[in-house]
Amino acid sequence: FDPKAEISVTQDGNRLFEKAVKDNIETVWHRHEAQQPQCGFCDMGLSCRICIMGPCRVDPFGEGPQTGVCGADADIIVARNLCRMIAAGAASHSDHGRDLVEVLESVSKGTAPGYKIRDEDKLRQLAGEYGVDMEGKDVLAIAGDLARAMMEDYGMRQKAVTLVSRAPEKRRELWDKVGITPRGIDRETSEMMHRTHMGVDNDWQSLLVQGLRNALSDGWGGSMIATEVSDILFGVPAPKPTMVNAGVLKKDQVNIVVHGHNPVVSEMVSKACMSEEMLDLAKAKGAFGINLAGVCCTGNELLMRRGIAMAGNHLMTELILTTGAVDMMIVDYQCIMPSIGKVASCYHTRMVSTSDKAKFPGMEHHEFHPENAEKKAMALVKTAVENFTNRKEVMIPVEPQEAVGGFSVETIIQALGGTAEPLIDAIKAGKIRGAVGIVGCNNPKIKHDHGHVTLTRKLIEKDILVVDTGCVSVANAKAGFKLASAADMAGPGLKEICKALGIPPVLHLGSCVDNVRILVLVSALANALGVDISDLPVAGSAPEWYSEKAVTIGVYCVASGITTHLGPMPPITGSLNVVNLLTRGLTDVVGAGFAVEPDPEKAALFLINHIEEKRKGLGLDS
Amino acid sequence: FDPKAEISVTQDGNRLFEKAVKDNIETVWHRHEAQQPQCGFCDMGLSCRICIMGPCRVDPFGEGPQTGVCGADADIIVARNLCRMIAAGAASHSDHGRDLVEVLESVSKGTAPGYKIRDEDKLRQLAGEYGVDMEGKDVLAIAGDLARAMMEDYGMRQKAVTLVSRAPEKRRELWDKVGITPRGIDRETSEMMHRTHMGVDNDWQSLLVQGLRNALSDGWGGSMIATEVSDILFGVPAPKPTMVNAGVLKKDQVNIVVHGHNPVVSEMVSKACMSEEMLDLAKAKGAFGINLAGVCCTGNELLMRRGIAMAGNHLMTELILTTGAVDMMIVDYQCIMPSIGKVASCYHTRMVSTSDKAKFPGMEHHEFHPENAEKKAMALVKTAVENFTNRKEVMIPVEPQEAVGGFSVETIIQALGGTAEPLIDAIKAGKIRGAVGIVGCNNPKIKHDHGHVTLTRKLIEKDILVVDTGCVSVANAKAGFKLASAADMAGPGLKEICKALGIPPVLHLGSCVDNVRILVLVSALANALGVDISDLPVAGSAPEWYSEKAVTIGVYCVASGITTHLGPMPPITGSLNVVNLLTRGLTDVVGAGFAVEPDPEKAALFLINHIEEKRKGLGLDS
Amino acid sequence: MKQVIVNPERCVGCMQCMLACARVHSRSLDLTGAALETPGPRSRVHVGAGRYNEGFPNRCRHCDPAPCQMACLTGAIFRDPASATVLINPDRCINCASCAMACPYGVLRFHEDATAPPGRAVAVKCDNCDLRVSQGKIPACAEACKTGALVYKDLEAAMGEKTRQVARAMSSGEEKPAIPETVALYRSMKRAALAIKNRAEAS
Ligand code: SF4
Ligand code: SF4
Ligand code: FES
Ligand code: FES
Ligand SMILES: [Fe+2]
Ligand SMILES: [Fe+2]
Repeated sequence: FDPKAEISVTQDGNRLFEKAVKDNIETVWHRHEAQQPQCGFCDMGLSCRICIMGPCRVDPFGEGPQTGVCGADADIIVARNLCRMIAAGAASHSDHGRDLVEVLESVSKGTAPGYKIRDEDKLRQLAGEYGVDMEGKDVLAIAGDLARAMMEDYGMRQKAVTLVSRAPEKRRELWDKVGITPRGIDRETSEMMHRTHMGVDNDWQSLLVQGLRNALSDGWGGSMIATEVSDILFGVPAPKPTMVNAGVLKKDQVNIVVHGHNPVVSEMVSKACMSEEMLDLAKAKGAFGINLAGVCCTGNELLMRRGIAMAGNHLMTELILTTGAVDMMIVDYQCIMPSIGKVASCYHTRMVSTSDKAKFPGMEHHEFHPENAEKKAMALVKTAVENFTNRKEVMIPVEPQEAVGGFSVETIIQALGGTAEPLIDAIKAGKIRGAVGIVGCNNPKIKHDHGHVTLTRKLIEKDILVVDTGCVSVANAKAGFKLASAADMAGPGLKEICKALGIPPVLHLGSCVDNVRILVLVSALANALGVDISDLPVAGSAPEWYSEKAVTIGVYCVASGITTHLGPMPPITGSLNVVNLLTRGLTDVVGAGFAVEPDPEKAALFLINHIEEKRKGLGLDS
Repeated sequence: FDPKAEISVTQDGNRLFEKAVKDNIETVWHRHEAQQPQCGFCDMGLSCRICIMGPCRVDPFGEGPQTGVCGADADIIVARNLCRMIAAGAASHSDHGRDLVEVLESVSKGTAPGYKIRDEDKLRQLAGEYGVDMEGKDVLAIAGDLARAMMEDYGMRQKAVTLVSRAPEKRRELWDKVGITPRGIDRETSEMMHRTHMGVDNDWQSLLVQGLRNALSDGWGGSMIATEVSDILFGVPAPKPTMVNAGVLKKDQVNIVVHGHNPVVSEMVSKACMSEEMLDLAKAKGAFGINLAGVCCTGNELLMRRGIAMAGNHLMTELILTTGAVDMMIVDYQCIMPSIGKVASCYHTRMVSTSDKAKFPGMEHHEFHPENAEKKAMALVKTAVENFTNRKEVMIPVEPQEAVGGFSVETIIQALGGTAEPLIDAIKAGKIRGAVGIVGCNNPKIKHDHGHVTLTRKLIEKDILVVDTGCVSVANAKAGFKLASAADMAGPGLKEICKALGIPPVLHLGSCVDNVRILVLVSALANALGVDISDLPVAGSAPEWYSEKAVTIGVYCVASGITTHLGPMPPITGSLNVVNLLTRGLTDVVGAGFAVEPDPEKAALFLINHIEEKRKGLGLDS
Repeated sequence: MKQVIVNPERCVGCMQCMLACARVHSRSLDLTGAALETPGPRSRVHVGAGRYNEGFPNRCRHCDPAPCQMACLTGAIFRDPASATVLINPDRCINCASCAMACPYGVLRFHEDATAPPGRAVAVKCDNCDLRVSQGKIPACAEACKTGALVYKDLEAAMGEKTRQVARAMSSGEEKPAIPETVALYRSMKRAALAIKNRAEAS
């Protein structure tokens, strides 16, 4: 690899990649190169390993076998593979939500020292939605009852997961009609896995319909629970200034980086970093302080609620380590490349895994549980501080970039003056043409952050408000889109509104599970307008997605009525039927569909056009 | 394909294969041939499609890529793939159990006409185990409470699924120590899917440990519930004579074949077949009666409880149709090759799918639900009878073979005179050296039924009692092992016991979910001897397995302490670490392990040796 | 000069060389696009199954003298002097299959092709990816093959390497087995299946 290869649109990315190559570090780009060309059968979704009469594959050129040993054809094989991706994505988010529900229950029992109910209003609101009897009960008792009510959403005793009640009535009726109202969170995943077993569902359409239901069980179930309980335990996010990019690491401070998705761990680490004891120890070790930074979504969770800096997104996780400035990286789960232990071994960095569900090569394992998390966090931070003196050469490639994060639906409404009315008025008046949620990951198939930044720029120029989550939010913050002054990059209408409200044209809504904030927001808009979500001038986009979770998010967005653009093609091109259903046919079923377009410039045109169409449909510009 | 190719050790198999080739029917053997050579990466477990940074594969020769794009190495990739097979298998059985629990609840509410509580004793026993308060409640109320208690096993509110209480205490302690006591049925599947997402669990050992827990959530959870509720609703099986092989189809009767796994459908069909109205109609159409036969496990369920004949097992499902004698095939789910609709289209056979979870190409869909099942069954049987007159050429290749089936643990104990004592005495005395459960499917990689029949013969010759389920039970019945007179094929000790009790040396325990009867039986034996399951002179074997469900069954057997032989190699040879753990390392963890041996003769030697070793361990022959 | 060398003992039967070959002989050069073309591009390399269903990549050896060339009455088959590749001029091919009968490897196929006059089946075979090679790339099959069953190497060097391997395998005390244990295990399972099948058939 040429050390000067521009693997990223970001300066820190390219500079650290250069350093990595010089330091002889194998990165994700190296491994991606080594895999080329990737298996075409697998890439087109045409290989099947569901049973051991196989493995089987269908020849896309029509010459070789057209069915697996069981008789499954390309449509069935592609659909089953895609559905299993949905199942895995839904399971991941939902299992993350499960951990939060368990912490909530532990808090109610007093067995989770360090955790507490931080937002009583939200607790009561949720308890209300779950029909918890609050009469004469104290906060902890309510929390316990809520936790147990949420647990029922994971089970099989309900007709529907509770929070579908938040969706507009028309949407819920549509779900009932199509038969995709999600019943239980784990249940839909199990049924999806069952249906994709050999000899169960062999109708590609009915498989995909269950795929929709499974994804909805995530969006309106597991993920929504994850976000809401996080808000209860750690606070509802509110806008606050922060810093982003590799420059947030400090030469003269102890740098601890949290990586993963679950705030249950990172919140305790954050607390420990602020303790007098640790700060004193840091000083004693010659450091000016303890600098906590995040990568990936657990970073987003901290940024949203505490303004903690973000060092990078998915593809930056290896590169961040090559600064030599990370004294400890603490990981929980999801999107943690198993390579990073090896990368860290070339530097002084201590690598620590914390979840009972996730261990990694080359990491020490210190398991966090609600009862011991507070203590564990202190012990880890201590080790990190002590590691400061082991630093060797350090290279901080850039100065940090300022940004504002922390927009929850609550605070957006608050910024608007307490109601969604001004936003709706701005949309009606055409000053804001619509909104796009840009979400998802990085993928070495696309130049790092190129898709995110290009698409975002094009959209705000056309007066389209952008909200983002996950790895996109870091890309956009690094690009400078998240300052109030970035309003100048927006079209005249959006600029006017942003200036009036003092907000940037790109709003950070949080982590990947926080995509549910988008669902809540669009539901509020749809309800205010008396229409369905699919009538709104809004869209979703995942320009650089890579993960199964992203598939599930895309599917629950579409099933909720939000047309969604994907940058990379999912592994479905082996079946034109599946491609056509997802890109066209679904519109007749759920009023929204997918568009796949690797080029962000073209994607921008598609999304702008989509929004203008929806405006027309609502008669907004007539 | 040569029409004379001996694809089976059975006469009906070979004769019908010849007919199929002449009729220009594409069979599973044709498709298997067309897939050769199968992808070695996939076959060795070395390909990964978990995210779209990939697809990736590891070069087993060590020269090409050794990790995926994320950095996952061969061990991680192999372990993740295997774990997803376990998850799918567990989900399948457990989702089947879920359907039964829902019928049980419907019965309690009076909304499932045609279904009833057929075994009150078993209902009360289960209710007791689930801690249901029965005081002053009628049967239906108890059934409702039991159903709801079972639903909690699917959820996340429990520390352990209820029926682990049936395992010997030592086993439960071991599970707790290793951390594999299953908590919730769907939960473990979800967590398994989560852990195998990119960037979650990247420790091949910890992945496999969760694989054990996931499998136990099936064996002691979903599958056990499926079997027990089936017994409650349809009766506890008792030995009865039956007939097997393609010869059970009748030239002069309406032949209806049920295929799949769930007795919820087939029991109603069976009822309808016996109705006066339908029998009269059949006569009117010129048929001498209505002949219901089964293939695959739903057939086993009917055989166990009603002595209904079995036409064949997995690889016979296509061939049975080529007789031209099947007036209707009614399928529910699992192991139903999507090819059979096409096969049937060459004959007059009507193909009907019945489950809301499973549709198939070339089948009419008539959805069964508890409320309408009785009526639907009548309507379908009527159509089948009317189809009798559309028959063209019919070929019944062989005369049927007699057999005895229907051994539940309850009736085995009863056959022994009410206690397990005589069995234990026979084992102690060495007349019966031990017992092997032979289970699982067919696989075109192995000559049809060769593995099952060869292994069974070798074992009974050595005085080892064989119990079987699923597709094995059909193979063994066809081979004539299931007649009291088959005692003559057994060694002297086993022969003596069989003659004394009037039972065959090979006992049919039921369908694939009924493998839990083996767990219950060995638990009873272990408890009676005051030892753990892993101390017993017993073993498991799946000589011709093909499905993910079979993987899960194998894993829960091993995790329960039953050393298990597999005929075909699972897709794990890409990782010697995984192979070694499963075949050797696990013994230190759970006291049992896997042995892979495609050759049934060698497998017999291994199993005999294993049993003799266990006898030595118990000091039985000293 | 470099050429594609076949190491059949390394083939795992993944058929990814076939997809790669068909792709680079398409007009769109993109797999999904290629699958939608008419006539559909087809692979010039053919993976077959051995006795125990192991893979075998069957590729034109560009023999010299080439039996196919000698059998071709119309002179459609010729050798490119620069690359030594045996090529077919589709305009001259009369679809008589003489070449196929002469080819000891059976790598000739007859079908419509993007390079041939439309609507007419012609003889098609490996062209050594001469176009790609002239662009500084390596033949598509060798690029796709991750196990080293198809490698693009100098023949001299490859044979030298092979000699060393054989020599090492023959001498005792060799520390590293010629075939990794994983592959040996995998293959032993496939062989066992064949042995049992044969025995079951005999009985
Ligand atoms: S499920 Fe069908 S296509 Fe998939 S591996 Fe099995 S036989 Fe092949
Ligand atoms: S999870 Fe890793 S090994 Fe699997 S496809 Fe993704 S990058 Fe490749
Ligand atoms: S790697 Fe086996 S089919 Fe793709
Ligand atoms: S194939 Fe399903 S039980 Fe045998
Ligand atoms: Fe994320
Ligand atoms: Fe079965």
